[in-house]
Amino acid sequence: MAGVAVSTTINGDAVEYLCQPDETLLDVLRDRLGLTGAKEGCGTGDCGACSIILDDRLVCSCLVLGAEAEGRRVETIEGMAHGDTLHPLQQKFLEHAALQCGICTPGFLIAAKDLLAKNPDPTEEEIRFGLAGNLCRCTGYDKIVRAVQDAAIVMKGA
Amino acid sequence: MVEVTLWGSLAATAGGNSKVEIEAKDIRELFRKLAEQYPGIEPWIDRGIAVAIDGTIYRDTWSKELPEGAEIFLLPRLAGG
Amino acid sequence: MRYIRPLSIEDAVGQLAGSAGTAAILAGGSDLLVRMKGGFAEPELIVDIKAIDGLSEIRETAEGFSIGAAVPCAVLGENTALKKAWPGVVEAAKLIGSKQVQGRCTIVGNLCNASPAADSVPALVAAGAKAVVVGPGGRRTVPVQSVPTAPGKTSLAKGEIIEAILLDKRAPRSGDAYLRFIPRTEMDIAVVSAGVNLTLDEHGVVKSARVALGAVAATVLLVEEAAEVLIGSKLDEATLERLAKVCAGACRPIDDKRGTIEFRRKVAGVLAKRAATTAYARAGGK
Amino acid sequence: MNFDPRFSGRKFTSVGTRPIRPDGIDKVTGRARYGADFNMAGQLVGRVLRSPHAHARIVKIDISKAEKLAGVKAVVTAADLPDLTDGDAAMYDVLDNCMARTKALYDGHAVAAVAAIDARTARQALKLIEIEYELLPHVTDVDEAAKHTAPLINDAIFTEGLEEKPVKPSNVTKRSQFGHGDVHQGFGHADFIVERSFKTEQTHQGYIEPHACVANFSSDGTADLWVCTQGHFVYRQHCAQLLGMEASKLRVTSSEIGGGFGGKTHVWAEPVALALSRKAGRPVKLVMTRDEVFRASGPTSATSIDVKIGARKDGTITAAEATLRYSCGPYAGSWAEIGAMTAFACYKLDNVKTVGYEVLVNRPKTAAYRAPSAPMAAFAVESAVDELAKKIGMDPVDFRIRNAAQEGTRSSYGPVYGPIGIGPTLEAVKSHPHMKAPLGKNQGRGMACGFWFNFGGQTCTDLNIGMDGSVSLAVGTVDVGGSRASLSLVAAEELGIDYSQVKAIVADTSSLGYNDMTDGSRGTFSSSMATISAARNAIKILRERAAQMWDIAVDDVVWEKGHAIAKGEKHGNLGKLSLKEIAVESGKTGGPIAGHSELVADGAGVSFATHICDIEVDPETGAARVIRYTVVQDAGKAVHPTYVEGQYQGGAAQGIGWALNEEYIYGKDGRLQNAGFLDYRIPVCSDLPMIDTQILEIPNPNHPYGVRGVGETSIVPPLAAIANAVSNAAGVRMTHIPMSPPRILAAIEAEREWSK
Repeated sequence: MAGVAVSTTINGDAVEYLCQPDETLLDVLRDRLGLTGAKEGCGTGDCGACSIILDDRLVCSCLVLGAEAEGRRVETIEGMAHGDTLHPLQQKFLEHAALQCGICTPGFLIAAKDLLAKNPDPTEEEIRFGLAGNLCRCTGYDKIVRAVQDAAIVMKGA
Repeated sequence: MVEVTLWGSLAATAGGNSKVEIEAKDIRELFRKLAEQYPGIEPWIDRGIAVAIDGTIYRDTWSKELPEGAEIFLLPRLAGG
Repeated sequence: MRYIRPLSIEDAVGQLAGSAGTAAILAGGSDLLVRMKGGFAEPELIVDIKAIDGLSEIRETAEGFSIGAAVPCAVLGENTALKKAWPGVVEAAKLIGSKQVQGRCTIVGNLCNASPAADSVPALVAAGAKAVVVGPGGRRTVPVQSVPTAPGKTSLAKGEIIEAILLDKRAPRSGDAYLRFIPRTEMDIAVVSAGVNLTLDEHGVVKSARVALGAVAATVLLVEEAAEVLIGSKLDEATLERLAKVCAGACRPIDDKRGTIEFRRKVAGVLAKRAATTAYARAGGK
Repeated sequence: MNFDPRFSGRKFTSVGTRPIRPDGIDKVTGRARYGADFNMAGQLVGRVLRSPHAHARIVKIDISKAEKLAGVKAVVTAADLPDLTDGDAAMYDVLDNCMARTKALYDGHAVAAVAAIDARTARQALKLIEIEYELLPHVTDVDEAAKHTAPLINDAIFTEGLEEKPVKPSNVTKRSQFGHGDVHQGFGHADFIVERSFKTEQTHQGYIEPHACVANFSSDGTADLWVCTQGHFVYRQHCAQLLGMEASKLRVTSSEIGGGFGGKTHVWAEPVALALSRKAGRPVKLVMTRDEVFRASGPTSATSIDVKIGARKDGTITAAEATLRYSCGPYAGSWAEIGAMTAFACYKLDNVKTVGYEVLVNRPKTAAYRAPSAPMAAFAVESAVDELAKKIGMDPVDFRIRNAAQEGTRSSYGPVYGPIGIGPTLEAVKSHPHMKAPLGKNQGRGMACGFWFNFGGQTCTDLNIGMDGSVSLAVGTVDVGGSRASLSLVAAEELGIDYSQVKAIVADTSSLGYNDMTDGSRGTFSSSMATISAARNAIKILRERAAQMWDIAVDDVVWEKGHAIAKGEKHGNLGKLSLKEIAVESGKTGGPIAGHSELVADGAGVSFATHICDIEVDPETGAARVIRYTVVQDAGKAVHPTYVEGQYQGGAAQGIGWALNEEYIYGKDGRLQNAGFLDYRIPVCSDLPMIDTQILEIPNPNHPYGVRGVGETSIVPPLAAIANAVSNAAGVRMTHIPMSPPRILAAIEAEREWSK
């Protein structure tokens, strides 16, 4: 099996790697690049824990081949904060205790970031449907939805 | 002397008695004497029995004293999630 | 295993036709990668068609719309003209999987996966959509309902690719709608689904109709009898009841982990009624 | 030093506030390391081969081809995990579940495992393992399995707890019984009786993080295990016993845990990973796929329950009886026993009898799931209670208030209650605005109560004071949902310092004495007790050091608000010394300052909750949607109220999923058909409304701060609350959980037919 050489951009940095043709981008991020923030909860696109943004589109990195990242822009949870400054969503998730075990949190943050980028003033229903691709088993979603609502207010004011 | 109440299934191993009188000052002695008087209970004790003293449940505290006149109730050891 | 990213449709067709072992077309990958993960597919060649010129575009033509095979379903929802003309098709495409999946999945992939429960297919069938098939023998255009032949099977020959889906230009006073039943509110496979496409005359009477049902047979059903019930009506209560009955009768469902025969029959009728009502309103009917 | 655990009724400064959790930043930046996020040099990939058959004798396993595949470093079978359990039947079952020995007992049962240089090689190697099975008849339904004609899963099992010793083996492993009074007589006094049978399907805990570990067995006989677990000390004991090691030679580090809910309370693949590492001589990472998680870990029992309750016209319950059958998977368990204990725990009953039957089936080994066994029993009992209230013509809340247990009531499972919260939760519900809110078309409101015991247990904690006055708290109970924050609050409270000065961690098994796992809602209850004890021990040393600094007698030094204060007029000029000031000088006054504690946290306070739920049912499709939901629960004392709310909301959400859609679906072939998140439908964000909470605080007399457990009770009432709401919305009494749309629609249609 021949490896595929890939040049891509991850969180603004140029990155090159060699991957197998059937290797998912999630496996590349986690096992080759040490970016373990994206989690594998199912490997079949049903839980959203591996969410990333690929060329401004929210996707499950378990449903993207590593080879497909050639020439594209990848954003992961590791690139969400600017140095010491947390993204408002990250800050609000902390303040609202929108996480318990935290395994789904990176996926939710990425999905919520994408949601607010496309709809800066979502209703509760829009948030709930917008985040329906991300499973959380701990919180019952209540505090997650509140954190996103609160972050939207902060981000509009910024 | 304390009166000890056994839960339904345990009572079967004590000859069908749901209440037994035991001369014991603490949980350790209680278990020892129960096993002496009712050998059928021993495997249950080995697997773990909880002791409720006046409604408070103890699991592993041998030294816990059994006050005179206290309500002593034996319960199965439970699993939690 | 090889991964290639051809730049032309001819190259892609050539590679597929010439491959010795199993080959798979990769557009959104939301079905293919799941099958690979589960060990159900181990293709020797993966042909990524996203770099092929024009395949990632929605084009508005004199005849209507041409939706490229690599256009993610999310993009359908962002195309105002398409949404206005074919809201039922767009809402069906936007029901597939999650936001994450919609960022990748395509209606062509949904069609070629040949699941009887595919969300976009009943809407496309109701819309009378056509598929442009390119293969070693050239180009041909076929109705979408002729593509899936059985669960997991299509009428495409080795080396053939669907290049685009064509939707007609809309006649005035037309509307379509798609509804599916799922136990949750999102992230589910349709237990039953219904797509309805209507055109009214100037008096609000249904002039032409197409009704398609999903997940109630081995392939999506185009129920002509149901269309006949609607034609000539203004969707009064009695017509809707007849529609429900005809649709329930047309089903050939199975009992499985997602639903029972009884449930599917009953709900197919309910959804057809509701979808018809929405399509009628969209067509301007009152 | 003697520790006094009694409730003191003190006023709090830190406890009850809502600071940000100490592990929060790592979790929102993706830096927190979970089970699969850890790697070692030279690490191999482990994968498990699982039986596709529900019940089969393993005739022969040939691993020779797999072993010869390039890149394969070890292949293990049951032969590599010999039986060292020494008559410990429960551990033998754990061992057999980790790796099938003579028979595969369910679809997904592990039969072999490989370690290879990469995932692809490991997958290929699994395909090269040849297994000859002799298929045996199987049974997956709890009622079918209990019949004497059912295929036997273990012919060495004879029903325990029967009056006469059985002569034939059975799938019913145990009968247990609880209660008091005379139910026969009690029913004789009843004016109204409700009698019904209920079924609940099997559900999975559904944690988003699959089981994952990295095992590293060294040639000197020591080993390290990195693993997501609810109890790393328990995992150490299990693994050491099964691998034939001394416990202290195995160091287990608990990773961040991505959910457990009872499903990570005993080992699954960890001994296999260690066995692979031992055989390969290299570290092995073993991560389950989601499919494996569903097929081979978790689930809770499927149940079949008969309930009979009688009451007088005035609304007094005269007798209550239940027979409960719980599936255990293929190994003996005590799940029906717990159901039998909890079933009527909310009520004051003169005559009550419950009988539980444990039933073997060809399904995965049942594991604890949040208040294990209680939700199903509550579903049956609270449905019948609602129906009885209706029959009598009483408001369901008033009916429950009339019969609620209180301090001094003999519980249905035996002991007499101390101060408890069932009455107060019911009163709170009665006056809650939710109860008065108008309902729309096709909507109905239901309510139900729930009970859980809560646990204590063995606990060990270290509190170390740095020379800069900061405090590190090392606990041994895994943090599953914010307990590091609550325990830091407790340390800050007891020491009288600011929360920000405390940093809590979960220590590994070599750094701290044994701790029971985080189960039974015991994490914060037990570890806060140990933290208080450790802090008090540290304060004693702080006072001694202050006395030394001042050169006065230690008895003249008291500890107040984070400071040593010299008491008495003779020391009037001494002022006070802060914790930091004492810590800075500690090198000269006797060395490091620390407080240690080891204790058995006994006296966990039982907990009660009452839930209210509004449901809208689509009468044409049977779809049920939760419109509004309110949880009222007694916390004893909410140490960090935000995380207490989180437990209430999370439990309710899991209960809602269980009530409406979640279930294991087996085919006739005994294979699980929905081993994935697509068809095992846990609630998504758009399925739920906000979940309102009301925290009641009825102090537990056996904890210094009054803390009770909060983690589990919230999953107990939802099944019944939703069933009662569906009954009020659609006029049908649902007796089979989950109330999936096909079941609700069928019930509505049957009702329509009947009323014609």
